[in-house]
Amino acid sequence: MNGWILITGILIPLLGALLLPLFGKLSGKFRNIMALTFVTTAFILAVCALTGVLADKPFSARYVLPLGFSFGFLGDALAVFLAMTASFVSCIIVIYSFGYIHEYENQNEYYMMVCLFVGAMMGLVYSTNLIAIYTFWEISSLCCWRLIGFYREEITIDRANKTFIITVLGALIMLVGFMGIYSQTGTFDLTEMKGAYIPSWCVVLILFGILSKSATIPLHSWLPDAGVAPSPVTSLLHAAVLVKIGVYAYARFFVLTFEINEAFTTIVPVIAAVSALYSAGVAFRENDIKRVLAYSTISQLAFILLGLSCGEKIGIIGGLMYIMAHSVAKGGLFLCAGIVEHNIHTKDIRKMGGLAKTMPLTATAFALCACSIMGIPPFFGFFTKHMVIEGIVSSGNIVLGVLFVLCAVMTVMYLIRLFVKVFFGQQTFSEVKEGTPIMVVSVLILGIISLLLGFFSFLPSHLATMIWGLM
Amino acid sequence: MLNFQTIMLFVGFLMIIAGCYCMIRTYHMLKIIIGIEVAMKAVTMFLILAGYMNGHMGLAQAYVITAIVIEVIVAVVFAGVTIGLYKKYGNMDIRNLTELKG
Amino acid sequence: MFNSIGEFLCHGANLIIFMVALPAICGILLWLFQKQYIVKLVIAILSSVTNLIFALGLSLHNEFFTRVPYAPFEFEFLFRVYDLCALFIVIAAVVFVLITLYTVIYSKKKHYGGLYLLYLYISFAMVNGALLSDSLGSMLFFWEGLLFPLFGILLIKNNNNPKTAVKTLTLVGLSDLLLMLGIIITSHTAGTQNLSEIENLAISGNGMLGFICIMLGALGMSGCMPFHSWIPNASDDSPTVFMVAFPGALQVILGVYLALRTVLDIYGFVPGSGISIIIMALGSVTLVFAAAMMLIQNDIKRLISYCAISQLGFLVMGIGSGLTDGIVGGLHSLIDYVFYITGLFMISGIIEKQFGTKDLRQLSGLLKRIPATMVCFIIFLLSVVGFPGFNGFLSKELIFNASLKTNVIFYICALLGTFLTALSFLRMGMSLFFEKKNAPSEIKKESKSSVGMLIPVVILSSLCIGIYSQNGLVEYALGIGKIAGVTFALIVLFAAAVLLAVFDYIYGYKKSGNALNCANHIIYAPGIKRVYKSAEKGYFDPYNWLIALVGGFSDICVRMEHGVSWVYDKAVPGMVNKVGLALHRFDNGRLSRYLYLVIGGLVFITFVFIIIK
Amino acid sequence: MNYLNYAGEAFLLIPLSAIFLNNICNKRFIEKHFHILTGAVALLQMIAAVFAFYIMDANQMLNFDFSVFGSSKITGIELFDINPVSLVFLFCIGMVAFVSVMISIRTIDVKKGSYVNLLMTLLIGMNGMVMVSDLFSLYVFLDVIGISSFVMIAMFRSRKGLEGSIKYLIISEIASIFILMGLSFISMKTGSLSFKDIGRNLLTNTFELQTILIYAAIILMIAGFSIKAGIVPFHSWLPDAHQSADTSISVLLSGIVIKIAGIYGIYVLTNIFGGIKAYQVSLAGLGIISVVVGALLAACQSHFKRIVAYSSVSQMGYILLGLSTGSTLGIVGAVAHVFSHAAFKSTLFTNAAAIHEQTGTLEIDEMGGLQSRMPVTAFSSTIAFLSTAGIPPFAGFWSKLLIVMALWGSGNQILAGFALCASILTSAYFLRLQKKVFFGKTPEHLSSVTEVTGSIKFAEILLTAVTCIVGVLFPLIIIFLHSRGLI
Amino acid sequence: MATIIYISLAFLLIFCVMAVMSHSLLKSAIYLALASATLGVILYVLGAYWAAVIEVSVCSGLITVIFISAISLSKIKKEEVQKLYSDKKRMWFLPVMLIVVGVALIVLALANDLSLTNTAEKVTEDFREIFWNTRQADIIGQIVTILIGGIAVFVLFRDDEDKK
Repeated sequence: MNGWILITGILIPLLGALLLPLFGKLSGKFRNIMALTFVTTAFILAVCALTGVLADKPFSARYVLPLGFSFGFLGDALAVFLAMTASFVSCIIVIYSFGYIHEYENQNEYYMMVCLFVGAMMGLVYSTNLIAIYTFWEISSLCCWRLIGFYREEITIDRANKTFIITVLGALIMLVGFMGIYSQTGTFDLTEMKGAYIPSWCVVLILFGILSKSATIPLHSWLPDAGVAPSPVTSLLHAAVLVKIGVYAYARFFVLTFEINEAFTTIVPVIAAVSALYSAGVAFRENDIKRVLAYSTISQLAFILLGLSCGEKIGIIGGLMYIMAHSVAKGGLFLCAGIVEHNIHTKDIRKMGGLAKTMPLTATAFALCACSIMGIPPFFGFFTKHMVIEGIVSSGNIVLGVLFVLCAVMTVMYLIRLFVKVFFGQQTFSEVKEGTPIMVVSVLILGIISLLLGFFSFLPSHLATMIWGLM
Repeated sequence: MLNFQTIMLFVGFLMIIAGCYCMIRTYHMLKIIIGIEVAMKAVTMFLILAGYMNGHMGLAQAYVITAIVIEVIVAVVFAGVTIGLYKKYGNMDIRNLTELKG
Repeated sequence: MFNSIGEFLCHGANLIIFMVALPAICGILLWLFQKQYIVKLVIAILSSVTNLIFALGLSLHNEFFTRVPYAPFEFEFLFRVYDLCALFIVIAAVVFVLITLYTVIYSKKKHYGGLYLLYLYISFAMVNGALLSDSLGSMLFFWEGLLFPLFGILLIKNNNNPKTAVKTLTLVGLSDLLLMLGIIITSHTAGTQNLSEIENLAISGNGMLGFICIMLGALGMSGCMPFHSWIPNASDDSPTVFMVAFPGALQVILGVYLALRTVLDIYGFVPGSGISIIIMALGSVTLVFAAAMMLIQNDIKRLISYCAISQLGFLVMGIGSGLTDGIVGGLHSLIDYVFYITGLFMISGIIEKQFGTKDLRQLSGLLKRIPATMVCFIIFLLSVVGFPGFNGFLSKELIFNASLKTNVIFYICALLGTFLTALSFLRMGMSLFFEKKNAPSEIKKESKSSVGMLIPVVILSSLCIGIYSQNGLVEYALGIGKIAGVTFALIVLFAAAVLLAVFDYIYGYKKSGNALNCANHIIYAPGIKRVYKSAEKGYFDPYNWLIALVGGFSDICVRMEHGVSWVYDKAVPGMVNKVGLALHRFDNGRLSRYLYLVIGGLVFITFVFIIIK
Repeated sequence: MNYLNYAGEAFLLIPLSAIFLNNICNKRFIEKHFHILTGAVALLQMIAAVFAFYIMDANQMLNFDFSVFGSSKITGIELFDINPVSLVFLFCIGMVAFVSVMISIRTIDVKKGSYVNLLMTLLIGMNGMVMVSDLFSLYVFLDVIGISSFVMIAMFRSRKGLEGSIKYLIISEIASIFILMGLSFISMKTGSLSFKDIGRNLLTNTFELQTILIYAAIILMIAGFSIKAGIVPFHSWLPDAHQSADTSISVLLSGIVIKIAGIYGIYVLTNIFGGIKAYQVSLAGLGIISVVVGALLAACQSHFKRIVAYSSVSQMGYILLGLSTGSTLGIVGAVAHVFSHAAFKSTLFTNAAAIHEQTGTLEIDEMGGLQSRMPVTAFSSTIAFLSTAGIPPFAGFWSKLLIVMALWGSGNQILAGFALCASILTSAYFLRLQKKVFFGKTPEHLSSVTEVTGSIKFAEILLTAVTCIVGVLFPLIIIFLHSRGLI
Repeated sequence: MATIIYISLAFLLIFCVMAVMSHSLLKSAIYLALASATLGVILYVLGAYWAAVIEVSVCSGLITVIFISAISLSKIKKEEVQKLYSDKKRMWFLPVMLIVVGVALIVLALANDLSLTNTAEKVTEDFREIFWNTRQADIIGQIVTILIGGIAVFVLFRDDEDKK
């Protein structure tokens, strides 16, 4: 019963977040360091929890309450996997923020929300209770509402509101699904309903929530619009934490816990395929650097969803690893985009060009991350993409496999288009300098990690295989 | 066979209809309180009728007296508010009162 | 010695360390020492020679397996050395020695030299890995690994105009992803990823899709027809050394290797079947089209790149026939191809470096200036055309045989290709070396020594003469019986085609008075002219088709996205707002309306009571 | 038991004595220190409620009957009754009254004495209403509440105040007539109107006029209490009255009066007639209509307090839905929602007071960008909004969840799902409010606005803390309720 | 007894309708007072003596006074009132409705044989005892109500400090 590690891992960022504005009143630097400390603590504790997983004695804590409520925390392989990924990328993002955010107002709130966000993510992945999951889910919506509206302009607020409405509506509908499960099983505790068969309408309702959170067609509209937020925020949202919540929930509910109708192993991949192709198509025509990346996120999330939903071992493992690959690489891409945007004050890629000369390190990091997303070996993305497509093909659905290969082709095309338009071609901004060292270093770290993970892909694979073992 | 209790009930109904009708249709604020009073008369009658029927006439009288006291106070407050409004608007037309809407 | 090296390599991870990691590490070293020319040269020679020795060692050793344990789930790094792949490794190693040498000298003072060498070495590591892989997954890993260096190299010199790089990456990426799909489907149908366990899968249903995807991927990597169009573009604006190494050698080796494996063992390929006809048609179209395009090129490198494409067509025809003759011919052809195309690209590099231009219209009368180069050039030329006594002869004849056996149309195409190739080489060679039209002053003065660069060219040209009959080698590699002999009649027909080219050249030369315009009577022939025009405009460029297709799809998606955004941003909020406003207007502040509402509510409740009761 | 008796009497006698104190003392003195007097009363009320709750819990009592002057012990009829539910209501009354006092320190400049008097009478009315054990007394106190409210709204004799007051008065009187009619119909069959004597046994299935009249009485009483609670379609007076009154008064009206006058009445009805199918259906129907229509109406208002008032309409719908189940869980959920609504609605009205004090307006179109200028207000309003919208982990979420669970359990799955999803409308109108008031550009005339200070700020922080803490500790409350066998 | 009640009920209804329909407020108030008095008669006949006294004195007395004072405070001309409010015109539908509803009620009652019957025997109880002993809550409520009435008069009718 080492559950206290998990609880600490949740509470430190959550409660720490509330303290940050106070720290901010004392000193900005102190606040920044404390924010980093809290997030890093979450990461370290997740690594601690990993030891429990490796020793096959996952940390857990559970307090049963009446009415099927409970406080349950479990650091199993899936939870630790996601916790580590999310908190690590968040660490990098916080470091990056030191360079990015320091000139804006509302920094107190910013760091508070980021910390809260990480705490919510930790809580979400460790919790085994549907209500707790819903709670943390909504906290994350709340954080993303404040963070997207960071600039406090008319348009950003509208977009933030849109995000909030869509994700909260999704969550509410999901909660209705939870109620359905509750009426079936009489409890909200996931550990107690392992293997329970739940009716299809509940699955559909819960899927609605998941899809709205992980921005899948037709509930994706908020995600590209959320690009108005500061770049570290978009990175946090689109790459590291927010959208991963949806796929995590899918993995937790429909892969690990519930028995669902066989038909969903076809329906969900079809949705994913439509989502992937469609958003890739839009990404190819977009001219806003962040929107391209956002549509790319939608497309890549469909890959993850595909892997998780195809029902084959290799697909599920691939999908889980894809989460990690995408977190790291897309996080890096957004941060790179942030550096570019921060330095040249535009997001329109038609106005950019030739930046590789002035900001070579950013360009390198961007290239490294983009290669991972495109699925070029030896980057990590290659393995995951391969495994996911192999998963859908092994489930006998070759047509979808073909569609996803086409989508991968389009991924290559739009990312290359973006990369080349921004960093190559005619130089339009000659006076631009490289971003501040702290920002560049953080994106380089992410780029290099997505390369290194390619060489050490057996490590996450091992963990992902353990997740499969939970079934 | 209709007995007088039933007829009283029906007359009460009609009085309440008359009161409500007055409240809805009239434009004059004081007329509205007359509508209310008319309806209250019916209610008073009902209370006593109930007392007559269940035998607890004392209790019914207690009710009625309390109700009447309240009725009076309501009339006072109503008159006060009405006069306040009269001072503002110069008449007692309920149609003036559309500042708060939507 | 070689055997002991083989022994050493077959233990555990040594194979991957020495065949894959060594080139990669050497590449990094070269990058680090990019300023020191001598060190660079030494490292390059040492590493490439070491690699060659290891490759020879492997090829002489018996067949064996090695598994590297560090791989993700169900993704095996499994290596196997056996005859065919040993042969390819040796070929690659040989070419690599020459390419390295040439490259180091070529990029002596260029700022990008170090980075270029890094990419080259990484690519080579990938090629080695792909050739040695026994599991389809790991092959794909190394195969696609080429993409990144490829893209990087193309960007080196073209910061401002990265179109070629994009095109290359798109087309090669497309073929690679198709390969991925093919591999996934294949391993799914076979139930295993290991090449050594897969044998003669049926080409039907899923197998058909898998086969097509793998073949497209393999041929696409080597630059066959639907994926060819980046090569001429690359020849325009990438360093010559790139052309030498990638389209000239490494990619073709990889592509043909996989195509051969697919046809030979993975799938039960039946000669003369529909799929075979399709592949051969692909090959012949590539052959004829690219050869025809050669006629109008005024750029040496561009011409050679089309030549490379058209020669690839031969290979594809040979392999696609599925007949012993064709496959042996194809394999021969590959070896020849690697030698002469690499040589030709090297020569174009020498010319470009020495005279500062690669435009045929500006270059002429080089006979006296670079006689040694010219000799090599002529050797390569004869080899390409397939003159007896030179390397190309046997392989061409075998492919002719195979194509005639399959269908006479393919044979005619092959002849046509030979004719066009010969004609355009006559055109180029004559205008380059023998014509004396332009004043020499227009050409840049000969720059300094290029002797070092000439060494690999000379070696290659000597190889082109020397080992034209590698019969034994190929048979050893493929393990198949004796091939049918060369028919006399076919040689005559072949000679007729070549002669026709000569006559046509003379006719054209007379007519236009200019070697470069010698083919104008063909180019401007009615009907054909239009074809050329549209080819110039890029109508035949599959990349443009792809972009148009994707663009069209994107446009549809963007339209739909606007619709979706409208729903979210306007429609739903608008609807809520409208309902709200309607309710808002209903509440007009009149007391009577309030009272009516009260009565309405009372009626509602009564209604509920009446209904439920 | 004596202590309980004292506590019960305190709820009536403390405000009563406060009135005397207020009118006896020097006028100037009392105007200066009126907040101490009223604040003390409110605090005492809260303390007494907690104290009584503690004693009842310690003795495991579910209700306690008493009478004020002790004389009726001779006849053996106890006139007042306190139970855990009424104690929760009493606590809420104290809390909201306290907030009202906090606000009034800043907003009320004249007629402070009258404010104190009326607040005390209102308190007596509300306390009496939740403690009585007889339907007629319920009605009496209902009218006490009503009349106090009318006067309070009209107190400053502004046009709007008078208008809101008269509209409230007229519609409220109709409610009184309905309720009295209902009472008389019921008492035609029973001799007494005490809760104990009325039950389902009234409804024999014979088709006789008395039985029909009982049904009519139920209908009339639902309608009457719905008017008091501001349920759609009886809601029209509510936004008018709440908007027009002074903020310290609207917080009372919206925060507690509609709940005591309306919801508590319906709660009493539910205890008596809760098992009747038609009763449940009509409550559920009214509830869901309120939830949706209230939210839709709130979405297109331009006055801060009016939005919040319509939000009350919407939230009352949820409470009604909870009561419509008739199950213990539903009632617990409804009572919980009463509490959480009292907390977050008071917060919102406190915000309104703060904004009105600092900017001089409550038209949201004239505001903008106040978040950086009034951070505490912005923060507390955000928390309140999240609680209203049912976003965990705030108090509003739990009560809403309990209501939905009860609805689900009673077989109204579709209704439950719909009610849950309808809270997105709540989010929608509050997001609009937040956007217009706290975000965006600050207009010129508001550029010098600063954060409100003093009692309003204190109240904001206090209420926010209550919302958060209750939300976070709600599982403990569930454990407690479970251990007492309530759910 | 029944006869008196029937007659009084008829008068009561007529007075009420007249009070509603009269175009003069003063007349309305007087009709209302008359209705109260008639109600007092009914109450008396039924045996509610105390209630009857209070009804007559308070309702037909006090409330009429309040009305008349309110009417006199609003100094609008009679003609103007009629023109402005035209109550008579607006109320013409009322008698028709009442007759229809009344007939319908009677028909319904007769058709379904519905009638009210006494549910219990009359209990002899002293009104005063009941009122003071068992209706304490009501008494408190009444006291407070009257208190509010006083405050209301103080707050609403005083002319000084008009604006906040």
